[in-house]
Amino acid sequence: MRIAVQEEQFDLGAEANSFARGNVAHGAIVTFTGVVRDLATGDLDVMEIEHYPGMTERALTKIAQEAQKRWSLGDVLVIHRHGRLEPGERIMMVATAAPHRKDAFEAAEFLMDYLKSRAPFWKKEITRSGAEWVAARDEDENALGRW
Amino acid sequence: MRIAVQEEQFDLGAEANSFARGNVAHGAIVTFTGVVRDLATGDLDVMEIEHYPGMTERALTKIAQEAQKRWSLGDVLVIHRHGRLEPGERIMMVATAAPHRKDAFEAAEFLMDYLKSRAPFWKKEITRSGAEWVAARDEDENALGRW
Amino acid sequence: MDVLYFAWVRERIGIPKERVETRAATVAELVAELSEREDRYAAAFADISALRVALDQELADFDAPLSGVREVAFFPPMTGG
Amino acid sequence: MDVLYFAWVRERIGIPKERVETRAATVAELVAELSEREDRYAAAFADISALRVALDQELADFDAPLSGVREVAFFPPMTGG
Repeated sequence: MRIAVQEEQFDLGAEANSFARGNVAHGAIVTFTGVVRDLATGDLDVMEIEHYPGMTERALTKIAQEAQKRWSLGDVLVIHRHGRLEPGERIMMVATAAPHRKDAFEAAEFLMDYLKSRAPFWKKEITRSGAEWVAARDEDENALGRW
Repeated sequence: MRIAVQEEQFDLGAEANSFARGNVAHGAIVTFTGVVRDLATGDLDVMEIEHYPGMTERALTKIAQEAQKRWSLGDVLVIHRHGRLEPGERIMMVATAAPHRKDAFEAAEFLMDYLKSRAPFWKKEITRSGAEWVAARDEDENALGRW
Repeated sequence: MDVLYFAWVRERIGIPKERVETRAATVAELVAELSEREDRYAAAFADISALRVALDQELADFDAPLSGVREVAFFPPMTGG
Repeated sequence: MDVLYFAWVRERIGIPKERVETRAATVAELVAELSEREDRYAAAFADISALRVALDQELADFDAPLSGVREVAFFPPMTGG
């Protein structure tokens, strides 16, 4: 299991390749990547991501361990950035490896659902018209009901 | 939409990066990669994948178009290899981009479920003790019931 | 019409493709006709519930009509992915 | 104990962290105590249904006891991912 909370950019391709190389005993690999949307309006200048150092790593580790308990998984990778991000930059990624695709998919969705609502990150969008904290969406909280 | 049926290896990382670069207007990117399992027994020497040239491309295109009809998607990528593959080699990948993670995940699972049971590929495992066609699994056929 | 065989169907029948002249009206009639030819066909088609058929590269049923069809393919359930 | 604030809670209160001496038995009592201090606290804690709290870096409820707790953090619902 690798949990990385970092300010620097990460290379999705390099991470996916390295994750896959470490999991050749598992037939199925799923990755999810979140990208700062380059909105059609072209309005977004910067996204700032604040987090709670210490708790963030604990929360992500706990979520990943829970995924490993619930599904038959090879490895789990979680990378999440903080700081200032520009449109088009990658915010975060998760990767799961499993003998069967259903496990790899479900575990990745579980990681995302919990990461969204239970890991201490907060997004702020800075646009021409000002700065605004992104509001939590009910559907993200409701997504936890599935598990 | 890109559909590739090929004998050559593909680079998961390069494909994932290139797919992500083409989809910066979409916040969520999901990839699924299938790997020839390097079984614990070390028994598998080679996997041969036969396909039905012509029908394969048609079937994959139809499945990808159906996914684009059902979900709000940016782009869809499907790569599937045929020929002789060694343990640890990547067999295939799909990638989906969408504004929301739920769409990206569901569309990727849909693509995989249909690809498994509706695209004309057949796997043969060649081991020390002989060669055997991989049997279709009931659960793969049943997975279609979800959609 | 062209008749194609894949995977173990191809191995049992011994060829990947052949040209067949037939008056069979449906896939099932074509299967019956081929099965009468030689044992290797009868062996390949012994249990059609274990087989799939495509007409002009689209999956079809065994009772589908053959009129106008140029390419018939028989194969086991797919195992890609 | 240390009290930490994140996101708009931090912005409203104006500091990311402070040391608080309190005899509050629960989170809710601590919130009431802080809210009485100054308007900026009252404004930040006006609607606790819009807030989350962590005790020693674990999510907790507002009626959770504070005994033995060294670090309390207040913040809005998370929006990572």
